[in-house]
Amino acid sequence: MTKTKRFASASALAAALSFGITALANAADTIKVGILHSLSGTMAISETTLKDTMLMLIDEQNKKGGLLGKQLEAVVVDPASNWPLFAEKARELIEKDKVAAVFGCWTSVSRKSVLPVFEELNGLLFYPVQYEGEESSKNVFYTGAAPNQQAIPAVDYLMDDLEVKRWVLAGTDYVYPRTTNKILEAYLKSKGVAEEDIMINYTPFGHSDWQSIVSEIKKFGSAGKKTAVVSTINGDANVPFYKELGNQGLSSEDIPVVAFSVGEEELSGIDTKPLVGHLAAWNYFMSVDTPENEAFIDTWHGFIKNDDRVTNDPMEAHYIGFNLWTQAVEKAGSTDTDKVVEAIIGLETPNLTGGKAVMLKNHHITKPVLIGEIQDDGQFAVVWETDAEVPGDAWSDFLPGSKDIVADWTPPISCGNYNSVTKKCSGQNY
Amino acid sequence: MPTRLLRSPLSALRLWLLVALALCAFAQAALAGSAELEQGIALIKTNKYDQVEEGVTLVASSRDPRAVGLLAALQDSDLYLRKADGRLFIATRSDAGYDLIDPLTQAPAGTAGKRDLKRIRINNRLRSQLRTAVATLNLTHPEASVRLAAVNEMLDRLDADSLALLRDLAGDEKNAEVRAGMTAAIALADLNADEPARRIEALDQLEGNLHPAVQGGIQRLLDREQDEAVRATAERVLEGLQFKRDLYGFAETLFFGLSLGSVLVLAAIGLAITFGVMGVINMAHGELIMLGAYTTYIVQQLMPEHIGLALFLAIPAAFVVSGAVGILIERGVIRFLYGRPLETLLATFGISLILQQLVRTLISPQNVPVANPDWMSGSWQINSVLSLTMNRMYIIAFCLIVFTALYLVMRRTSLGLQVRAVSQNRAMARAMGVRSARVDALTFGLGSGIAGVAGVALSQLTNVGPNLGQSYIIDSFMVVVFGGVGNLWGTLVAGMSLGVVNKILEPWAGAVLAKILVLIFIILFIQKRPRGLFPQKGRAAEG
Amino acid sequence: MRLGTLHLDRGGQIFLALLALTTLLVPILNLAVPADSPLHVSTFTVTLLGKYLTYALLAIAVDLVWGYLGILSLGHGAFFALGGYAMGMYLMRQIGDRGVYGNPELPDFMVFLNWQELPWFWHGFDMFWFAALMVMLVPGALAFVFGWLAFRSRVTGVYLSIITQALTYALMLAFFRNEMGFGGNNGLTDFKDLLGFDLQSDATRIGLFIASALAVAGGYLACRTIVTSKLGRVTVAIRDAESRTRFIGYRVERFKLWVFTFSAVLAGIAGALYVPQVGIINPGEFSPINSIEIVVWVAIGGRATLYGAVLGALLVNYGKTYLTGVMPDAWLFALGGLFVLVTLLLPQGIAGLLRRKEATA
Amino acid sequence: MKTLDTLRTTMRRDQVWEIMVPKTGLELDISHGTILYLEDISVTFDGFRAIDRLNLYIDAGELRCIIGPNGAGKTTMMDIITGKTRPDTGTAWFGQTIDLLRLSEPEIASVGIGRKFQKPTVFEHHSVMENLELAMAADKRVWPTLVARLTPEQHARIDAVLETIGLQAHRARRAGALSHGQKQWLEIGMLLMQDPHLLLVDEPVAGMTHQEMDRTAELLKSLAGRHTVVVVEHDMDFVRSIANKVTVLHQGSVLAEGTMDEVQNDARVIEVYLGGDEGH
Repeated sequence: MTKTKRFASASALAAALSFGITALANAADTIKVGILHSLSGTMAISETTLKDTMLMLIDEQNKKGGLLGKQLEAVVVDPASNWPLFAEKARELIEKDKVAAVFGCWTSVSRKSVLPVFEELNGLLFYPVQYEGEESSKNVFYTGAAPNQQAIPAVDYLMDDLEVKRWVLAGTDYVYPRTTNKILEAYLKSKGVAEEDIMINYTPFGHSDWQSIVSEIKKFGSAGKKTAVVSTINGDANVPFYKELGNQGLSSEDIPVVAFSVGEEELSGIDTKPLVGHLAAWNYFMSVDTPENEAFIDTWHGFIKNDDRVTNDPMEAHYIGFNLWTQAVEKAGSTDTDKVVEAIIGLETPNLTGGKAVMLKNHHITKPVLIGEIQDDGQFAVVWETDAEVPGDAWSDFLPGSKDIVADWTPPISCGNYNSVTKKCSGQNY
Repeated sequence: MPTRLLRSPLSALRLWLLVALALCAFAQAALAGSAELEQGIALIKTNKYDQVEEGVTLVASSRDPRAVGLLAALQDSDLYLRKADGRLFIATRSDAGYDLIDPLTQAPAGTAGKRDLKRIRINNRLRSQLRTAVATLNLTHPEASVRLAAVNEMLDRLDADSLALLRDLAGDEKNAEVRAGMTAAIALADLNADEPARRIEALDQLEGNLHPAVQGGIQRLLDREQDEAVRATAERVLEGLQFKRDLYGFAETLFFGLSLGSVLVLAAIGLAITFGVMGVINMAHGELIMLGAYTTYIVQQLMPEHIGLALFLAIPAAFVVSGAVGILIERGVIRFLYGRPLETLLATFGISLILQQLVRTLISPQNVPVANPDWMSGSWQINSVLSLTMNRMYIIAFCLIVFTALYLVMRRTSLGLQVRAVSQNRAMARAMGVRSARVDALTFGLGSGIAGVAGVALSQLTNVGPNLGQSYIIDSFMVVVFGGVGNLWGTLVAGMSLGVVNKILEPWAGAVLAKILVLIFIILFIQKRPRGLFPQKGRAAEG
Repeated sequence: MRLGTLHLDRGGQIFLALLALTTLLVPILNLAVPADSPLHVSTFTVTLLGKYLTYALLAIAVDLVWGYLGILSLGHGAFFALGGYAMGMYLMRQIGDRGVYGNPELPDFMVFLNWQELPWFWHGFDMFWFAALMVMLVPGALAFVFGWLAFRSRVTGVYLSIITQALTYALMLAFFRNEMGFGGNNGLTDFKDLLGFDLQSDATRIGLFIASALAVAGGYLACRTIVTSKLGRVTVAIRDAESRTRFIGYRVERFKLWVFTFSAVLAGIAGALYVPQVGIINPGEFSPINSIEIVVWVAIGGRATLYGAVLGALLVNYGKTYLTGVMPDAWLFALGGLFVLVTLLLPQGIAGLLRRKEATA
Repeated sequence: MKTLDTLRTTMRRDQVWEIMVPKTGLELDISHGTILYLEDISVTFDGFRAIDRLNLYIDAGELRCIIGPNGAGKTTMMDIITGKTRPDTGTAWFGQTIDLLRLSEPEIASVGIGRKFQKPTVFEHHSVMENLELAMAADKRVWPTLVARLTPEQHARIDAVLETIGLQAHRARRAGALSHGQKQWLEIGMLLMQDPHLLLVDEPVAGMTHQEMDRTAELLKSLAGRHTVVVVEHDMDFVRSIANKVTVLHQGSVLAEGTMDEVQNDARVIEVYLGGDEGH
């Protein structure tokens, strides 16, 4: 009489075991590329686009004949905005699906969650989002901006061109804004800005009621000195923030806001009329007029079958990362991690803004810094840009803990965390 | 301002222009003005930031009455260059492309396609300059309200020439309010006067003026003032200002609290029906709100020309959509689960996952844009420190209307009577001839429909995306439980008081800590009153 | 009666037998069988199974209070996370000077935020016994204080559920704050070793897997002992007719308090075993949705059976792992649909279905 | 204001805090022959006066019936005695020494007051025997309950009660599967297991057949003497068959008291039962 039950329990367990045992061995004819972006949960808003971007890039590459004579095959998984699940999925991609490289992650915490997995299993991760720095792993390539490629140039612009004297550093309470604001605070003070001219404010994720904070900013800004807000507010909490700014009558002429997390995609969710003139600092804007960009946008519209879709900075980062990876694989003649890691350093590929992206020894890349003003059509007009590409700096010079640390993945140092004073390499997992 | 002028390589020219402006102010030399206008327009046509800047200065200094229209259009980014002949036009989008207007004569000048025109780009620096320029020109505008706005605008950026202009105009000004504004500006400048008596006089004139520039000015005066008498007066005036400020600040906090409370009440009130009256732990409530917000988006997409009207139409549409989905959920799932309230939680949780993913799949995983009609944006300026934002006022009003309507439905209609009967004693109600199945479906539909209506309101405040519901569901449950399950008044009072408490705590505790404190407060409050603010009393509540 | 707590518990017997079998087989198949053999169990699977087992223990804890005491806790994720944080703090301290900044005293995130010294509540976590004690003490104490307040004033039903939800929500917001000293949004991560064993090595993973299996078995037997004792009959009496139980002389609030606290301690242990296996603990674990999900596992497996809770936890999580890989765009439909269908068609959960089959066979 | 007062009382230096005062006098003292004193009790629900200055005395060992129309306050009165409802005013003493208003429900149960509810509430998921076991007088604290095992004497006692209530054949059956009348008896059995001094029995024969009713009457009568029994009942025939003293409640206070014949001939009682529109 208990046969059924026993059978059911047994089969549940057998099922649980089976997916581990049946390791697929048919990876010979294709090269697998893992895509690790959340397709559900809170981060799906931003990350789904990157999944589509990767599918498009892989598709294009296959049309060009693939890589090393093989077709590329995308393996898409959904880590569902759940950080432990990121680690699990990363392990699944490397260990079970045997992917050659993974393109993925958005938030810092998701990267931190998968980092030990990539280092343990010697996988490859291309991380496409601007981040707080203070990290350089052998197995990760950071194709987004480090703080010195976004925050500091933006502040320079505000200081020199808009003569801003008083600063509001507003951010979401997590590690990227915290670090960026720490760096900026140190930087501003080094430029002679007084303590009382800096206001720092943190809000939780998805904060939607900005009335009090905007009112405080308004008061802070009415002291007679030109005031600006440097916003590290996370993605879509910006929309109600900007709406409140507009409603309380703070225009970009009164108090300009420069944001590091607001791009075309975030703006496509709002009516940008009240935001015209606010700023964003990125390494790419959709409005940049270059043939490469035009081609990229056309391909994107064709792939996604919707001409209203926008492109943004992390998409460009994936574009660069993917091109660098394919080049490195071709150069190394193999998808083996160690060979690719060795081959990729020093490679360069055109970016979409008319320059070149070079993979540096610290696994970051060179990027131009552009500052754009929001237009009423949801696009940015570039008002300032750096003369040349800025090399990404993994360890900030403005933080006391990291100013002596450098990352260099070429011999003799071969370390992401090398203390140039004590000549020691610390914090590595092997 | 003057120091900056000297930095530029063109400073000599500018200095000359400055003199010219001063001359113009007195002489009204129309001919010279129009020459400057021409010259300025030529510079604007170059479409290079620094040259446009020069051009704007020239156009503004022409004091030509035609300049205002041109500059205002440039400020709004409506000024275009026709590629064919290099002429400037004000262009507005129309069906056929763009309708053109001559910027100087304001006469219609035909139409043009998108590719025929090139917009004159402006940046922040230019916008700032344009604002001052337009304000200066508007000081002589025939409309008093425009002049007032211009004066207030200029208080922030007083310099030698604008002051000279204000002194000149103040005497002739007929409108009392505008004149008061001008006097204040002059007084503000007089704070820097050499004679202490004039400083005191200026202080007296500024007493009670809440404009932020005034406080800053007096503060700076105090920082350097040596004269005791002036110091005393300044301190007294400042103290008075501070008191007023605190008072208005409190009013503002209260307003913020009420508007946050209204959002909470709107989000929770549908739940007060489905959860409070029917006992269904409806985890899909947030997604019903989300559907309402998406309905707003779709209605707006259907009639992009009439954003405001679409918003009004969205209210019944959202009610119907969310209500229908609600009825579907009730008939399909919940009706099998009456008497098992905790299991409704599981089923509706599943439904909420499905609805979220459905929206992601059918519409887009990204947020969708919902436009605010013009009358929703901006604020009602009561004085320089207190302004109430329009959208929040509409939300408060809307919340009260929805509440009243719902209250009347529950109290005055036969549906309401039947709902209350069924919720109190299902068997008895059925014996009395109430078709309880129909009532259940309608009640759940009503609660869901109200959630949809709340979604319309929220679409005006926050992001419309698949996660919209998630961010409100927990707060909604807190409000309903805090107010007392099954009591509409409780929901209203609870939502409003939580909103106000949150906003009072926020300035000193920060947004996160304030929210944590409110949650702890709710937990402790429930210990004290295990059935909420307004518990249902007597035998009916037992068991 | 005295045949032992497993008497008349066929589900439990089978579950424990299978658990013992798995615990024996998996290490052998992982360590002794060569990787290219079809019988080889990958380390990925081992960690995954270990993770599922900690979830199973958590589900048992929830089933104890929900199935047998009628307290629908929507905040058990908080106890799980607190246990996890206590373990995470120990693992952080174990990193020592191997962190990126090489600071022997402070964890990386504190160096990062310019903290000069270790906050007081981090002291002691460098010792395993202390951390292990805290794993049980912190969730237990929180549950005790919370329960003492809530049960004393007779907060019941949905009111109780909602304030447990408020509790975990408040904790989530608090732990998100970087000022709290728990690493903010990033939480605690980058662990190196546990009691001197390298966390990345297969042997340690197997060890953790076995520890989790033992914890689940121990937790199961402990709960089973409770529910088959007279205490268990009292809790069921409380679940079914609380005021009646009071009228025959039981101090309901004390029974609730102790069982609730015990359940929280179990959840804490589950969290402590979870963290070294997934390698990260962050405030997301406090999210109210997570706690609701735990309840869903129990409901799917079958309330008030204990082994049903295990079954539900394993099944839903395996489903999640499988479906997020196979149909990343549509897995939520499947999961959501499953929740709805199980509630409608299987009010007793899968365990109920098995029992019914057994009865008709 | 109220919190201020509480604070003030709490902070008074001449008093020991209430929680620290040991609860004295939990031994029942019926030396005056009266087991229950309800004096001047009033309760109001939402403005409705459920109990209005009620005075009621029950003698030790008596079997008292309480009748009255719906809404007369019968169940509310029981709620007050068992601690479920707290009165607005008045006092309730159990014997000479025990102030019921200061005790919680379990404490009241443990000093020796048992209650059977109007709607039979047995523990449906437990077997008949387990129901009795739970009700049995024993150490009812948490830890002793966890380690409790049934002794042979306790087994014998359960068997005895099972026989009294005639459910020996159903001892292993789930209580939820019993018939309505059986549940009523099981509940009385649970009362017996508690071995209380005072039994409060709310409508014991509702829904019973005549035969069952007779058996119940026998049972209750046999209990009187050793226990004090208070029965609330609607069924006049049943009341007549068991009671020697009857109390009539009306609008929350005592309308009449005496033997069945006396109250039936009382003009006010007739008025209430026949003249009023809320007749039964």
